Amino acid sequence: MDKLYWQSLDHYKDLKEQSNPDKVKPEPEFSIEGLDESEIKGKSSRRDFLKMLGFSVSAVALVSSCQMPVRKAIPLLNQPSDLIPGVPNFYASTFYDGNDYCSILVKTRESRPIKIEGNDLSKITKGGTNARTQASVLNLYDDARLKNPRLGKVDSDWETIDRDVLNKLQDARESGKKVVLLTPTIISPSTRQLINEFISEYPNISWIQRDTINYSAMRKANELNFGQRIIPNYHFDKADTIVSFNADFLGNWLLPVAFTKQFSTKRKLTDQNKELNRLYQFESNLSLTGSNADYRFTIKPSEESAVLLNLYNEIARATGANTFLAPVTTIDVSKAANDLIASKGKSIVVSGTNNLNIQLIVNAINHLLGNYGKTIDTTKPIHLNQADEADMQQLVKDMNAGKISGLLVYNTNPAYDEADTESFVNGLGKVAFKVSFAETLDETAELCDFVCTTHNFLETWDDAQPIEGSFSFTQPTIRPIFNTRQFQDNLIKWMGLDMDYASYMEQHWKSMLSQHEEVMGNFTDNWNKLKHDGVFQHEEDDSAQATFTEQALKATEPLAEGIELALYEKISMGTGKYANNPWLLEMPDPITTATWDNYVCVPIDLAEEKSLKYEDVVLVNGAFELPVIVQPGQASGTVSIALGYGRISAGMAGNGVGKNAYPLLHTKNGFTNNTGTVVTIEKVAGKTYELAATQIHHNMEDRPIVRETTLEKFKENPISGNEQHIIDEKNNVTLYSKVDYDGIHWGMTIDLTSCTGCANCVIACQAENNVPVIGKDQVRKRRIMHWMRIDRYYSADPENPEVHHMPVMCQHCDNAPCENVCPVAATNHSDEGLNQMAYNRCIGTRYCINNCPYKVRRFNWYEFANNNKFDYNMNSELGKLVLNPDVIVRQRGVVEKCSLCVQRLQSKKLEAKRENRALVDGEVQTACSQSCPTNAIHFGNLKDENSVVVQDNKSDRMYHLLEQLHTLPSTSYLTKVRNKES
Amino acid sequence: MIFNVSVIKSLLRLKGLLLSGFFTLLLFINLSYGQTAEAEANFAVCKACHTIGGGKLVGPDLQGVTERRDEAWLIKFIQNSQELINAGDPEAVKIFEEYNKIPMPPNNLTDDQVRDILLYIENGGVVAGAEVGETEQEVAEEVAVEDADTELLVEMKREDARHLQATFIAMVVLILLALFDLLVTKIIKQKWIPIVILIIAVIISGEVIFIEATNLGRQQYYQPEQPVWFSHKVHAGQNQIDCKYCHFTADKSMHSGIPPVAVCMNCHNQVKKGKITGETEIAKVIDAYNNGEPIEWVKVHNLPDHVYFNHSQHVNVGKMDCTECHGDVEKMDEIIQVNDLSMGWCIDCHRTKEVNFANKFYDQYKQLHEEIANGEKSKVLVTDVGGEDCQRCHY
Amino acid sequence: MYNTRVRGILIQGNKTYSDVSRDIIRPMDDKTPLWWWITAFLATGALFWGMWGFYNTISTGIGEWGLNNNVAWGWAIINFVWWIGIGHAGTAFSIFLLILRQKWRTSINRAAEAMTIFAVMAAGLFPLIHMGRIWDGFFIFPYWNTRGPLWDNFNSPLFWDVVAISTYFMASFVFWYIGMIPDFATIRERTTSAIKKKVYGILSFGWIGNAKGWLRFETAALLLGGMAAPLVVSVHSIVSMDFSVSVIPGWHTTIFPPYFVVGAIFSGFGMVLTLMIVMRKIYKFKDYVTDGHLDAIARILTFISLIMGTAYTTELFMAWYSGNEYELFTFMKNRVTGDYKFAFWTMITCNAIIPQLFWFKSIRKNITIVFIISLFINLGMWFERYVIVVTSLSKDFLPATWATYEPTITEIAVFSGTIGLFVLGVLAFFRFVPTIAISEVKGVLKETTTLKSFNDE
Amino acid sequence: MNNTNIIGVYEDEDVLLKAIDKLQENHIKIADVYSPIPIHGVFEKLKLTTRLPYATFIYGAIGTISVFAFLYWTSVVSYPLKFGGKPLNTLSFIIIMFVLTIFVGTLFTFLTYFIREKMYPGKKVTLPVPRTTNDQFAILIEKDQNMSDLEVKKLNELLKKTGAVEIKESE
Repeated sequence: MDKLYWQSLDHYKDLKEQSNPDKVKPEPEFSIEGLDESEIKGKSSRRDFLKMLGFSVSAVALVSSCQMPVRKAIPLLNQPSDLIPGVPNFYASTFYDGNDYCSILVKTRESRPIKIEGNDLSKITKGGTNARTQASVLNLYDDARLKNPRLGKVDSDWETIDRDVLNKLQDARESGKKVVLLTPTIISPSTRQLINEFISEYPNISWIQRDTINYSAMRKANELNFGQRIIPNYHFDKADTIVSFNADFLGNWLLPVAFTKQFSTKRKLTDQNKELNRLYQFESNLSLTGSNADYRFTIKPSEESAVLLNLYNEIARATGANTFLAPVTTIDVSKAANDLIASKGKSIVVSGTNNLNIQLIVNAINHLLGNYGKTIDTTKPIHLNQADEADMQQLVKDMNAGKISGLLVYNTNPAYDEADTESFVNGLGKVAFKVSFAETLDETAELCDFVCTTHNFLETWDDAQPIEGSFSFTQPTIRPIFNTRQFQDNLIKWMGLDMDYASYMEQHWKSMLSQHEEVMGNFTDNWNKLKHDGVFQHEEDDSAQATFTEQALKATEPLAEGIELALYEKISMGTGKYANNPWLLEMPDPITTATWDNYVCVPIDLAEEKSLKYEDVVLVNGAFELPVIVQPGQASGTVSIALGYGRISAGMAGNGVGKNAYPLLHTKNGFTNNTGTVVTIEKVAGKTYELAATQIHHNMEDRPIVRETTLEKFKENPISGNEQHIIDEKNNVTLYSKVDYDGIHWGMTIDLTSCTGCANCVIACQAENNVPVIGKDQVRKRRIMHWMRIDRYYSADPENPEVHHMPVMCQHCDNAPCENVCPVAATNHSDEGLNQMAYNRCIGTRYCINNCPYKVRRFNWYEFANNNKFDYNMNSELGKLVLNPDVIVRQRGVVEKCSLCVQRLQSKKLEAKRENRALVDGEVQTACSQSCPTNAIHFGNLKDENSVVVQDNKSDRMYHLLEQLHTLPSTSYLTKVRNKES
Repeated sequence: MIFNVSVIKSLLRLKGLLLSGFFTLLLFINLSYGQTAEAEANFAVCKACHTIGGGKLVGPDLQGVTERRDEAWLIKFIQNSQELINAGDPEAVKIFEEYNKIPMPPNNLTDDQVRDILLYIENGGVVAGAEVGETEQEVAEEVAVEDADTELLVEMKREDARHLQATFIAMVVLILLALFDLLVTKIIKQKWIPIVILIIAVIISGEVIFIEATNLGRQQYYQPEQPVWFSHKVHAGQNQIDCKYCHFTADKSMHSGIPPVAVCMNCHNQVKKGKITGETEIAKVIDAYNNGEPIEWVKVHNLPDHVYFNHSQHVNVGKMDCTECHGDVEKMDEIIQVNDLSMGWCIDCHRTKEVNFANKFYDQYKQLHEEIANGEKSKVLVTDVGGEDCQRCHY
Repeated sequence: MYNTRVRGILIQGNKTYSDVSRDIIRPMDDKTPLWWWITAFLATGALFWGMWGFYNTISTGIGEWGLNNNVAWGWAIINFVWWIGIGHAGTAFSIFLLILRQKWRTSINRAAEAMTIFAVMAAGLFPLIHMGRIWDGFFIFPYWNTRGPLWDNFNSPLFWDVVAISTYFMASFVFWYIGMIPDFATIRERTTSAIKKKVYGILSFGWIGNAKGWLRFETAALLLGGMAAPLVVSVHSIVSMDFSVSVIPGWHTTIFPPYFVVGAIFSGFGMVLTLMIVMRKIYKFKDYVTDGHLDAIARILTFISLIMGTAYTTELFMAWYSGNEYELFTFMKNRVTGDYKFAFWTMITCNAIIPQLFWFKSIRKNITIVFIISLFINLGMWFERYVIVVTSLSKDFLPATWATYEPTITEIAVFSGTIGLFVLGVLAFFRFVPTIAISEVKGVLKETTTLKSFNDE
Repeated sequence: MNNTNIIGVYEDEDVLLKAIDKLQENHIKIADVYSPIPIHGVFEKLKLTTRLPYATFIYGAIGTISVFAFLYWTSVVSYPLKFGGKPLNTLSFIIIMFVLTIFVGTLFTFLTYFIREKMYPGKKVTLPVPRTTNDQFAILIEKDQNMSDLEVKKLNELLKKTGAVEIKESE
């Protein structure tokens, strides 16, 4: 079965030869297959991958007729157990990059991963994903990946590397010199054990974990309060009132996917349930969480502790606990306090600030409210972000002092994302031998003598324990594409063991499971089941909650003078690890809708004061220049910059995009903070920088687009906010009889109350439908190709606006205006209510684009595939492997748009027919509805009376976008309800 | 002769490999096994590797297999042996090891069908064996007779193509002549004669151009040379091997799948000498297998990139016979594309073909069911359930 | 003959038939003048630049234009409508005036029709070039094919366009050519050069001008005219339906068909005026294209300009009166006062206000001013199309999608290319074709002169 | 055969018309009249008519019907496709029918015209009086064989009387 992959790879090489003209060897299969001609025509084709790989693969795949594509990786039961060309296999796996965690299913075709979906079996992420997870599949096909291990600056082979490194290590052991293994937080039990064994093999090696985003203050606070250095587990699904200080728990904080899932369960209104949770957000920059808050307060970072302490005191007074002296603030926390008290034990207070005092206060409040053991669980702590940054600081000192003779860096990039990069780099210069375990040649790897190139996570074996007792597994879904080796395998090899990590892990689990024989029974069965499910919940009787010991609380922070900086992670870019992922680079930010760059978010008053406009350029701290976005909801006296940009060694797409803001991290008494640095902002006169934003008008112009109401009004009258619907329904009269569908009429509903605007669906759609990446300039020209967009509107007070997120894709109108105007009948209506688009019939008059009131149709302005002008994944032989073979790559000059993932519908229908059964509601899912972490998007058959969509359509909150046009969309929206008093 | 042909044709149409006159016989033997005819048909696939009492072939001799193993296990194993093997079933693994790891390809037989086959093995086997012997001979001969026709047919169609070109050239010449006479040498006094000729010639040549233009990118009668001279006539025609024995993903996947060398080896472990080519061609296969390199067959039937075609939809759900699109493959030595695979060709079929409306999937089509109930409709065509929609094939 | 009395003498200078032939054919016999070469040179330059524009668009993609996801139509369509509008004058002139038996048309219609032909040619290029996949353009014809066969969508205004414009071009061309046949014959008989005799011999189809011939000729002309008359109305109504059939605020307007037709005739007459003034200047045709003619056109323009003004105000009124917030936004917030107020007010000034100056006789008499105003009209009509196409699209229903549009150099090149084509066409016409319908002029010549003689008696 | 014509050339159509009257009073059959411009008087006097309008009408009628038939067949029978919830057989047909009717009408009318006139590019003709395409008018009278010189003389005089500037005979 090795053959399988090498074959496909050989083939992949053939491809390369095919594509370069000087040595085309005539292969009849290709001359008549799509590729050559398609390249002459400059027309890239759907299955051209399949055509090349497919057949040779199928051939060999079938030699190993029924063998698993990869070792004993076991796909889901309802998937075919053998690799059949043209039939997708799903493998359960886990995405963990040292920061984000998500339990996933990997969809493979012809044994190559093409799409990532959430794993419903996971108790943590519950089938949700976020944009970064969705996009991570593209990293596998990144041209920036290293193809071989590197010795110095040149490619090498593993023998040499092993020999040399081993020598170095042994020398160091002999001479007892200090060597440090630097990793991100490792949540894999097996790996942890392995590392410990490795260290016992090399006692001179000490192991340091470091996180890009630090939570050590939180752990410290808990250590003081509970005696354990932990991050407790949060249950937002049990909380009625959530008060969050600078914690973007829907976007980036700790376990965003899990938290979004939990949060959204309390954001669903049905005939039975008419209650919502209430979210208070105190923050400096408008985060995704903030944009979903019912009540949002803008505070300066330096105010936070004071505000928190006031909140504490309010609650303390009410509950008769002892209060502390707190400075007076302008922020009125009484309302939040009342709500919290009202929902004692059913509330959560969190802070994303890495500051001991603040975290202590937060804990104290939660303690007062009796949330521990109810909404917050200390018995099953979260294992993410375990690092203690003191270690790292110590390490840097030691390195500079020359105390460190060797450094092994795995999957972390301090040369880029350290607050004080300089001293680290200097220190690194003083280290005798430096080994990097990296996938790409990142800033740190560049400085190392050895680069032991590692697998992509889709090529590796691993396990993970993000939360105590909850495990999940990573299994390879493709053979290593390049001459790489998994980090753990290196350690094993250097320990002189003769095994690979897979079997090591298996052993580890054998021993682990053996403790639970009675629960588990036969190991092999379990082992297979585990790998099949990808998750394993280890239910143990709850040990008692840790006891709370009070600490003195104080608001240390003096109100800072000058402009305070609040750095933040973008939903798309995160920490910048995937800065070379074009999908993420081109993903519009849910708040600013800007793509490709980072920028300074400036509050309105400051903008007036400094006479700054959108796209003016400012000099930040005299260090670097960035364009300005005047951001409603930015706390006055603060500015915000996104982290994760300004990579210099990320790869073709990512290099030099934006500016690196990590040097502006705020380090105070040993804790590194995103917020709090005081910066200076000077306008660079006469200089502007055009941002690639996908939306320039932010006001709804009083049009009934996003219809909203408050919970109170909703309870009184469910139609509130949706009165327009009744009027429009009345006014809609027509000459023609309404078309009736037989059997199937696909429909979709989007619940604006649940939707958080996380833009996960956008990337899911892009991955599923081969949507091209078009680059900064084209986005500036307002030509972004995404079939699905998240419209964002502001309303109310510009200083602190209400934010509306609205996913818009093709509404599949029954009276579609676009259909009437296509001269060549390229777009018309299907028997299943789809507004279908036949690309190969389209001649590109673009009339349909004009006549679409929702403006969801996209035009292929250029050849976006196989075109050096658009040198992204679709122009790279490697990158093209991510294309979905069921969906054609559209040619230049044709119009495209959301097809409701017709390929998925068709395959499910076929499945049903083959199994001679009716379709089950919910089994057919589009990419967006499938991936939505809040289940805001429902999809189904409007002809099926019991389907979810039909129920939704009966709701009083249901309305169609622009329904007064009588386009009769198959997509409907449910009004947004905010949990506010009105 | 004609009679023969038609008889054979109708016989070959029958799914799998049915043997003439044999049913009646069978039915007399054991009425209790009404299904045995079908069972036999299915078993023909097995025959490639198994005998009943004929000793080992690729796979074990199946005589008395029903005594040896319990039915449940057998059914499981026959339906998908690899599942069992992967599940680590000791017996399954043992057999797998014993018969040098040649996998028995999975199939989609129902439990009943398998039981039937088992019954068939128990008793009918021997009789069948004898009968098969003869009839296969007959069939083979008659097929041989039949071949001439297909060859002729194909040849004729090729002729048409050549005719087209000839006509075109002729017309061009005519046009030139007419013009020449009209303008320079004014031999024909009646001006209208050359003019009429001109017009007619232009029209005809235009017609030819149109025909040729529409055939651009199409490859009717395409018959490439294959790396291995493989005769479908011998395999599908004379040896009566079911198409889906080799192209066994046809009813699971969009691709019918080009058979892996391993499948060839199932038989060619034993059969080392071909009827026509002797050892040379088979040797290629064996080498390929031993060197672990797949044979790079030339794909004959190609659709444009913007067309999505799914074999399982047509073969499995639509219960269509392979020959309906691929022609009488069992009469072709080298495969030739008989149909032009144009959109019109697809649509025409969608407009005329009946769907298996009994399929539970169609229960939701209430209106159609009513119409059938009250007799407005006698049958449901593919187009009635959206067979003419663009996005059935283009997405 | 009452009309002649009303309008005074049509042809001045008391010409005889031979004078008429001589005067009109003279420019064709003279050697090519310098101004002709210069203009031709410039026009060719423009044409080549246009070709570059075409090449760039087709080889690289429509992305070379300034369009975007929201504004998917730009200059291409604006210019298309503009040219078609201009293309209306010729047929409007000949046909309406023919049917109305307006004799004074005779000395203008030939030039007007020629202009139509070239304008429509120029217009026809835009639907082609603006296609994303021009190489598949033939899909637009409902021809028998092997796709099912698969036909076209006959609900699409674009399909109507194709039909209407090809018909219009065909009809105008035939009408124009038949009108020229007797004149070609005249040249054929008069000319001395052998080549010309041959060429015009072929062109004249062997015209002899006997009674029966003339009878059929007149009937045919009348019939074609009669059929083409509704065409003039329908063509631009159909073009207007490209917009009025859609749902976009600012497009979805019932007033469009009449308003477009009038607009078209307006721009057409504007262009005719421009050309005529040039022609009579350089060819000294003052006797044929008399001040009376110009005056007549000027009066008509004044009247049409009033209609245009009314149309604009009606649109605004309806936007307000309908109470449709989207329409109101497009018209009031976007056009009248918004980002596009410049374009809007240029349109109003050029089309509705400036032509009102024609109320003053002094201005009508002053040819230079008339000429300048005629140019203004052409400009104004271009802006009208700009306002309609761009403003409506750039800010439609969902504010989130709003986008602005600027043309790129490629689009400008394409436009200038079509202008080059037009000018070249007109130059060729000036050079090789009798620019005034000789026989028709003779036809009216007599009446006028006899009238004079009657008065003398 | 010697079938010649007597041709009277005139300078002015009014004179021409009067001349025609004169000739007709004398029962002289006028074969044809050549003129640089259409003269309605001549048509009336020579009782010339044309059936072109009827032809045109028929063309138009056929056009309308066939166009509708085509549209209906393609979009309802042959390959029915649903567009924007409209019925298959829509009002938009009217527009196309209208325009194409004109198309057919125009095209065939002028084809008929050319055919009836026997005109085609490059047709060779010789005019009895070339200047009739410019500024002269000519009346053409057939002279049959058995016409005595006397009669011919008479005719010439008659023509002269009617104001013919020139009288000539043509083969």
